[in-house]
Amino acid sequence: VTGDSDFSYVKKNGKLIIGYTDYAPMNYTDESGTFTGFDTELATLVCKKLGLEPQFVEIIWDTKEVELNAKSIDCIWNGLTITPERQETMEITKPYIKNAQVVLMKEGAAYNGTESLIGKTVVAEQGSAGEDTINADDNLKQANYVPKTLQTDCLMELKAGTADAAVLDLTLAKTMTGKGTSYEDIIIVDHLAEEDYGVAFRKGSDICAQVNKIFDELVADGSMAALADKYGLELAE
Amino acid sequence: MPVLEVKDIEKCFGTLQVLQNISFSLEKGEALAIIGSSGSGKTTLLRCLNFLERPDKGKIIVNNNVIFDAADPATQRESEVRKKRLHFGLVFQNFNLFPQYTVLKNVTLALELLANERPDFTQEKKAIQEEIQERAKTLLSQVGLSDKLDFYPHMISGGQQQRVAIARALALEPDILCFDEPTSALDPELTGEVLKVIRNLAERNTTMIIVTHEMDFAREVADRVIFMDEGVIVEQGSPQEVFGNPKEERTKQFLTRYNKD
Amino acid sequence: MPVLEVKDIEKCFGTLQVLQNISFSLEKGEALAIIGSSGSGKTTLLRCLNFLERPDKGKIIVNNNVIFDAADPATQRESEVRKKRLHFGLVFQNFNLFPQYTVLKNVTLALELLANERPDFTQEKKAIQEEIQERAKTLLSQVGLSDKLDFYPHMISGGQQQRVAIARALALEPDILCFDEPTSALDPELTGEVLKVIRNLAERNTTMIIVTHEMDFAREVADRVIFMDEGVIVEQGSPQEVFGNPKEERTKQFLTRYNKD
Amino acid sequence: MNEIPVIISRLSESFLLNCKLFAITLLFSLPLGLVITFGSMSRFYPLRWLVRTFVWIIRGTPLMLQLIVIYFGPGLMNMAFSWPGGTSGRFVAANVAFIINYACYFSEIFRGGIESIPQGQYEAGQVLGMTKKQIFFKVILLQVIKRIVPPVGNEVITLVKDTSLARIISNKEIIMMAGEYSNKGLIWPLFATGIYFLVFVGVLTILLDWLEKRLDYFRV
Amino acid sequence: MNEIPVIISRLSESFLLNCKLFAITLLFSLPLGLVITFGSMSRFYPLRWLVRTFVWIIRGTPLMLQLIVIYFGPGLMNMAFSWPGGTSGRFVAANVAFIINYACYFSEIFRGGIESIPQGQYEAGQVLGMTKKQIFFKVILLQVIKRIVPPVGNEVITLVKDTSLARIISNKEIIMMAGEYSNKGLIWPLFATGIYFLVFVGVLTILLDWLEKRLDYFRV
Ligand SMILES: Nc1ncnc2c1ncn2[C@@H]1O[C@H](COP(=O)(O)OP(=O)(O)OP(=O)(O)O)[C@@H](O)[C@H]1O
Ligand SMILES: Nc1ncnc2c1ncn2[C@@H]1O[C@H](COP(=O)(O)OP(=O)(O)OP(=O)(O)O)[C@@H](O)[C@H]1O
Ligand SMILES: [Mg+2]
Ligand SMILES: [Mg+2]
Repeated sequence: VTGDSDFSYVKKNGKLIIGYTDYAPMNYTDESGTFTGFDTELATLVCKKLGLEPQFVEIIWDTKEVELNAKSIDCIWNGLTITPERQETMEITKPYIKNAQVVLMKEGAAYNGTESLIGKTVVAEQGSAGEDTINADDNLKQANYVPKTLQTDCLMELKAGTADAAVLDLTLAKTMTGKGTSYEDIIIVDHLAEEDYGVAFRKGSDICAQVNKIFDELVADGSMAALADKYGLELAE
Repeated sequence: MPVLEVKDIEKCFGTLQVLQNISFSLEKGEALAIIGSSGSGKTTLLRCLNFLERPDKGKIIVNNNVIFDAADPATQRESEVRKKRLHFGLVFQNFNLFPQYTVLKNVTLALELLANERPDFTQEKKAIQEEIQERAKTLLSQVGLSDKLDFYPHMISGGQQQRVAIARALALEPDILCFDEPTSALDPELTGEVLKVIRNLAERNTTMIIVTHEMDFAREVADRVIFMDEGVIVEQGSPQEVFGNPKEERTKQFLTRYNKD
Repeated sequence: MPVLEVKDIEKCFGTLQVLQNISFSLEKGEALAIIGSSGSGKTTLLRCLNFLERPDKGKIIVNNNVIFDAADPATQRESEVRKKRLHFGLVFQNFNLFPQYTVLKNVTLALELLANERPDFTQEKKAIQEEIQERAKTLLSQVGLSDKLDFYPHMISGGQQQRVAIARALALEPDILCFDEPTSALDPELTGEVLKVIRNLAERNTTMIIVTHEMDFAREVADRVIFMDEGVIVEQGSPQEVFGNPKEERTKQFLTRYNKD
Repeated sequence: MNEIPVIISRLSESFLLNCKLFAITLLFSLPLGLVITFGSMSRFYPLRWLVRTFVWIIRGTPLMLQLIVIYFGPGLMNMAFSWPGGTSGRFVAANVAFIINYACYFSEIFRGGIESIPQGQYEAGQVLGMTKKQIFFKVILLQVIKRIVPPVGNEVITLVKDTSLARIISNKEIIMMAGEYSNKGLIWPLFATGIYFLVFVGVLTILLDWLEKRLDYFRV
Repeated sequence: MNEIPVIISRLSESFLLNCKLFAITLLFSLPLGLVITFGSMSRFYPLRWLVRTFVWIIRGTPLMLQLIVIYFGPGLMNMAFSWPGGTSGRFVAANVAFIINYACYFSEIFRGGIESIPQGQYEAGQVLGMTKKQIFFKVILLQVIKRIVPPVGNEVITLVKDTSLARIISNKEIIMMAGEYSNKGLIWPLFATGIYFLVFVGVLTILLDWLEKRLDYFRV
C-alpha cells in the first residue's frame, strides 16, 4: 500500500463515505425509522472488516460520478449495475447480486415480446443499464426511446400514459409497484438482460481489490447468502 | 345667446362638498377668469366642464344643447361623452404632454385619430394628413414654436411645454378653451410670454375660461371675473367691479395683497 | 467689515461658462437679492457659496477668513469643508426636506448629530437634547408651524414645507442664510406667508442672500440688488437704483414687465 | 481527445432546444401576460379575484412542479386530453408550462407599469376626444413599455437559465445532454454549459441595454 | 393508509431544511449584497470592473451549476480545501452558493435604489454639515429601503422556491424527500410539496405587504 493510495486516503479519514440513493431493498428507511437494507447491512459488515467507519450519504443519482471524483463520497454502493462503460470510468467490484432489466407496462396492455414495442414510446434512465438493454435489443432499438434523468420518473410516465413501456432494474421495479403504491396497475411483463450488481470506487482505487477479497470470505462462510435471503435477493454466480 | 350655461352644479368627494350651487354663463368671444385661493374648487370646476368629473347635480348647456344633466342619464352615455368633450379644450396645470411624441405630433395626434373616422379618409388620406400638418404648424407658429417642431417635451422649457399644450387644445377648435393656472411655476419672462399668447387669443375673440393666480393678468385680459371660495361663487362681475370695488368681505381680504402694490 | 466677500468667482461646466468675474460683498445684517432670467447662473452661485460646486477661480472670504481660494488647495480639504459649510445656510428651491422624518426631526437632526461630537455630550445628554428640542420648537413657532411638529413633509403644503426648510437652515445659526427662489410654485396667499417670514428675518437683521423672481418683494425687502445675466453681474446697487433707474440696457429690458404695473 | 469537437457540437445542438423554448416562451407569454394583466385589473370583482389567485399560485410554486403537473397531470387524472406522443409532446408541454409561468410574472410587471402612468396622461387623451383603445395604444403603451423594460429584462434573463428545467420532463436540453457525459464519467461538459448560458445572457444584456437606450429619446 | 401522517411529518421535517437555507441565505446575502454594491459603485475603476464582472457571471449562469462548482470544485481540482464531510458539508456549501448568488442579485437592486435617490437629499445633508457616513445612514438608507422593498420582495419569493435546488448537491430538502416516496412508488407527496411552498410564499407576501405599509408613512 503506497502513501497516496486511495485506501490510505480513506484510512487517514478513518471512514468510508458511501453514496446511496434511498431505494428498497438495497438502502432504505423502514417503518420503524431505522436505516437498513441489503447494501446497508453488507457495507457495514465490510467496513468492519476493513477497519473503517461507514458513513452513508444520500446522493442524487445524476451526479454520482461527479461525487466520486470530487471525493465527496468514496464509493457508490447502491445496487449499481455493472456495465463495460462504467468499468472504464470507475473501479467496480466483482458481481455480488444478480439482477435483471425488466419491462413494465400498464396492466392489460398488449405485450408479446419486445417486438410489440416497435414504434412505441419506451423510457429508461439516462445512462442506466436499462438504456444499454434497449440499445442492445433489436426490437427495442426501433422503439421511440426517451431518456429520463430519474429512474423513478419512468413509472410516472407509464401511469400518465406519456410512455408505453419502461425498462428498469428488477429490484426497483418490485418495490415501486404493487399494493400500497401509486402504481398498483403497473406490472412487470418481461425479463430481459440478466445482469449483476457491483460496488463502484474511484478509477484505480485499491480498496476495490480488498472488498473483493472480503466478498469471497463472506460467500465462503455463508453470511452473504443469509443476507440475500433476508431481502429476497439472489446472489451472483 | 350664451355659448355656455352652467346651472347649479354640485360636486362632492365623499363627504367633502367641493362645489356648491355653481351657476354662470359665458357669451361667445368672452374671456372668463376664475380666481380664488388654493382648494376653493377651481380645478374641480374645470374638470366637470371637461367631463373628467361627473357633477352630482346640475346642468351644462352648450349652444343651447343640454350636454350634461345630472338628472338625465341619457346625457351621460359613455359613447356620446367623447364627442361632447370636443366642445371644450383644456390646458392642464402640468401640461400633460405626451412624452413620447414630438411637439408637432403632440398637436396632430388627436386630429389624425379623428380623421381616421371620417368616411372619406381612405381616398383622401394624403390630402387630409397634409392639411393636418399644415394646421398644426400654423398653430405652433402662432405660439412661437416654429423652431421646436421636432423636439420632445422634455427638451423644451416649461413655458414652451405650456404653449404646446395650448396649441394641442386649439387644434381641435373647441368652443371654449379652459386653462388651469397657465403661469404657475414659470419664471417672470416665461410668464410674460405665455400671457402674451393668451392675450392674443383673447384679442381674436376666443371663448376662454382661465383659472389663474395672476391678478394683474386676470384684470387685463378677462371680460368677466369669478371669485370662488370654499366651493361657492362668492362674487362675479367685470374686472373693474371685482378688483376695483369688491362687494364681499372675503373678496376684499383675498385681494389685499394685490391692491397694495 | 463685510461678513462675506466674494472675489472674482468663475465656474465652467465643461465648455459652458456659467459664472464669470463674480465679485461682491455683504455687510452683516444686510439682505441681498439676486435677480435675473432663467439660466443666468443664480443657483450655481449659491451652490458655490455652499461648497456644493467648486469654483474654478476666485476666493470666498467670511469674517475676514479666506474659507475658499481656488488657487490654494489647503482651503479645499474635505475634512474642513464640512465645518466651513456651517457659515452658510441654504434653503433649496425644492426644499429637499428629509421625507422620513417629522417636521420637528427635520429641524433637530443636524443639531443632534453635531451635539454628538461635543466632548460633554455623554454627561449632558439629556439637557442638550432638551435644549435642541426647545430651540427647534421656537424656530418652528416663529415660522408659524407650531401645530405641525409631528407631521411628515408630504402631509403639509408646499409653503409649509418651505418654512420647515427655513427653520432647518436657521437652526444651525449660519452667518449667511441663502434662499433659492423661495416663492416659486406657491399660490399667492402662500407666497405672501413665506415672504412675511423672510421679511421678518430681514427685520431681525439676518444676513441673507435671496435669489428671487418676485421683483416687488426684492424691492421691498432687499438692502441691495444684484442683476445677473449669462453668468455675469450686469448691475448692482440699492433697490431704488436697480429698479427705479437701471443703467444697463439688459436690466431695463428684464424689468419692463414689472415697471409697467 | 478528438471527442471534444463531437461533444461540443452535441452540446450546441441541444442548446438549440433551450433557445427555441426561450423564443417560443417569450413570443407567447408577453401577449398572454397582457391579457392576464387586463383580467387582474378588471372592474368585475370575481374575474379579478380569480385571475389574481391564479397568478398567486403560479408565482408561489416552483416551475419544476408546474412542469410535472402540466405534463403528467392529464394522464394521472385520466383526462381525455393527452399530449402528443414522443419528444414533440414533451416540448409542447414544456412550452405551455413556461408560457403560463412567465405570463403570470410578466402580468404583474405590466400591472405595475400601467398603474405607474400618471392619470393626467389618460385625461389628456380623454379631453382630446380619444377612445379608450386609442388612449391605451397611442398614449399609454409606449410609456408603459419604457418603464417595464428593466424588470422584464430581468425576467428574460432568468428565463434563459430556467429553460434547462425542461429536462424534468425529458426535453434533451443542454444540461441533460451534459448529464449524459457525466454518466459516462466525463465531467467537463457539465461545466462547459455555463459558458453557453453566459454568452446568451451577455448577448441579451447588450440587446436590452440597446432597447433601453432606444427608448431614452423620451422621458416619463 | 396510516402512513400519511408519517409522510407528512417527514415532509415537514425536510421542509425545515428549506426554511433554514432560506433564513441563512437572507441573513448573510443582504449585508454581503450591500458590500458588493459599494464595490460596484467604487470610484476605483479596477475594483468596480472586477466586482461588476463577478456579478455578471453569477447572474448569467444557472444557480444549479454554481452549486455544483462550489461543492465539487475543490475536490475536482484537488485543492487543499474541502467541505466538511457528510450532510453538514453539503448544507454549508449550499448556503455558500446561495449567499453568493443572492448577494449578487441584491447588490444590483441596492445599486438601483441608491442611484435613484435624488442628489438634493445628499446636498441637503452636506449643507447641514453632516459627514458622508451620517448622510448615508441617517438620510439615505431608509429612503433606499423603502424603494427596494418591492424588488427585494420578489427575489425573496424566488429564493423560497430556489431552496429546493439544494438537492442537486444532495441536501435532503422537501422535494428530494418527496422523491424518496416516488422511489417507493408513491406520487402524491411530490405534489403535496407545492402546498408547502404556496403557504410559505403566502406568509411572506403578507409580511412584505406589511413592511411596505409600515414604510408608507413617508413618501419618496
Ligand atoms: N379626487 C379627489 N378626491 C378627494 N378630494 C379631492 C379630489 N380632487 C380635489 N379634491 C379636494 O377638493 C378641493 C378643491 O380642489 P381643487 O383642486 O378643485 O382646488 P383648486 O381651487 O384648483 O386649488 P389650487 O389653487 O391649489 O389648484 C380640495 O379640498 C381638494 O383637496
Ligand atoms: N451640473 C451642471 N452641469 C452642466 N450645466 C449646468 C449644471 N448646472 C447648471 N448648469 C447650467 O448652468 C447654467 C446656469 O444654471 P443655474 O441653475 O445656475 O441658473 P439659474 O439662474 O438658477 O436659473 P433658474 O432661474 O432657471 O433657476 C444653465 O445654462 C444650466 O443649464
Ligand atoms: Mg387647481
Ligand atoms: Mg435656479
